[in-house]
Amino acid sequence: MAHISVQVEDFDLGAEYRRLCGDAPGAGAVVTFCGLVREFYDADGSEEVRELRLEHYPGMTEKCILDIVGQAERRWDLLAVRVIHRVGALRPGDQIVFAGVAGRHRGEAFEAANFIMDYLKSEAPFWKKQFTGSGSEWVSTRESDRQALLRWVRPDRRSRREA
Amino acid sequence: MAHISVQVEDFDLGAEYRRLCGDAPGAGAVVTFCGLVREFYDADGSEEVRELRLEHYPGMTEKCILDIVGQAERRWDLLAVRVIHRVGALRPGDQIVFAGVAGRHRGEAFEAANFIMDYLKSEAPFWKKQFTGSGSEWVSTRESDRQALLRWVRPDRRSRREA
Amino acid sequence: MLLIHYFAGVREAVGRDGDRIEFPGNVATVADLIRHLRMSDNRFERMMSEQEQVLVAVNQAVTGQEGAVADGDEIAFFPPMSGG
Amino acid sequence: MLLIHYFAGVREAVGRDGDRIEFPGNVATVADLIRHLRMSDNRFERMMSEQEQVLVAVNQAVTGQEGAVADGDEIAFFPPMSGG
Repeated sequence: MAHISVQVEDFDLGAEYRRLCGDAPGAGAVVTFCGLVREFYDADGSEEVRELRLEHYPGMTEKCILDIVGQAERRWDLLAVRVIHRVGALRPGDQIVFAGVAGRHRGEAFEAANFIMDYLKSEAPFWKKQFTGSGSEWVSTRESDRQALLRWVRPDRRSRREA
Repeated sequence: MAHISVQVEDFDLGAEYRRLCGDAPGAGAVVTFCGLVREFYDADGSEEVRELRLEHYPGMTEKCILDIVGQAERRWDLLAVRVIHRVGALRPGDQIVFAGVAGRHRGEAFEAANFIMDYLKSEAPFWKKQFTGSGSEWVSTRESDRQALLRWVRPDRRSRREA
Repeated sequence: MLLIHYFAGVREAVGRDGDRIEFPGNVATVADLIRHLRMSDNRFERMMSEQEQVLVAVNQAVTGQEGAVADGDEIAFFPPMSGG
Repeated sequence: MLLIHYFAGVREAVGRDGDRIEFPGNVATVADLIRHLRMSDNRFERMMSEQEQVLVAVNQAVTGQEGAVADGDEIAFFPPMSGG
């Protein structure tokens, strides 16, 4: 059972957790991830972020998130998954993204939540623009985020080249 | 900042999450794990569990959990950690354990929460006894839980032998 | 007809959200379409030469230079994603 | 004096929560204490021969057979942990 949402409104982690449990009778492990807007985005960012604006590609975003969740569901034995990604104007400390996974055991719940977040960061059509006191700029994908994706590629696929 | 509790009372994941965020200004990632009582514990368990009783070693339990959290804090750059472990009589679906970690980035928060749960399962003095319709028995440590611990041992320590 | 969307830095560089254009006869792939747009649109040309990396989606799926483009498709140009 | 605790299956097999005993003169290690208890206490002896694996903590820290035991220590015997 999967539920996804791209929304301007904030969300309530406690309520999301209760919905996950409700959708997953028999679950033994529930992992939640919540991403918050930080005050600094770039490694050399000495200027505090005042606002973060999130833009997305309506339609494709939902398709991508469903596809990522579907990949996780095929890879692990999951009982319920919920993903929420906010768009619009956010401030430091605001909740930006939620991923919750309910499974029978903790190993699969941890891995699936981690997998979903890694793909969401680099494969779903969201873009962040940060506003500081002196201007604004688009936040680029962190190299560590690109690297994080590689761990999920199985060895037999990692070396394969497209024709 | 770390907070741990061994308690009979239930807990509220939403409230724990808010406390974690309150203790961790500047956090970019919060991972929570919640363990629930399952209906079957043994691999061959065909009989439904009616009750699970959790016993612990007061004093040593708290010391062990603080030690596990301390190890995680030395290993990763964490902003706040909360661990709750319930004891006493529980039923299927009841919450049994909570681990929450707030960090700057998602990688360290996921790893630390996973690490804390692996150690809690096998290194903190808790014991579970399951009651079914036909009797009761102590739940033994799963081999997969013992294996899970090995991943955290650094290669240079894995081969070291005590004198 | 082709429905074209621009997002984020690409949108700012092109100066608009998107375009609706007649399907160009000589276009069969993403590479063909990009060539067509660079020639027919100064701002698109400048955007392509300035942006570090531009991704393309055809009908909401990211594809490469060889991806097929047909009349009626929905095309989008955007920088690498940065969600989460 | 030694304060001894038994937990879980070990507690059930010994038939009580713990013991408070005079410090035995010939005990310096965990192995010595186990030998002493097996000889002086039938139920402890039976528990040790029946339980698959018994762990020992001295002053709330798990230790091996060579762990030191001194007068005034708090000792605990229990099966492998199964928390979480």
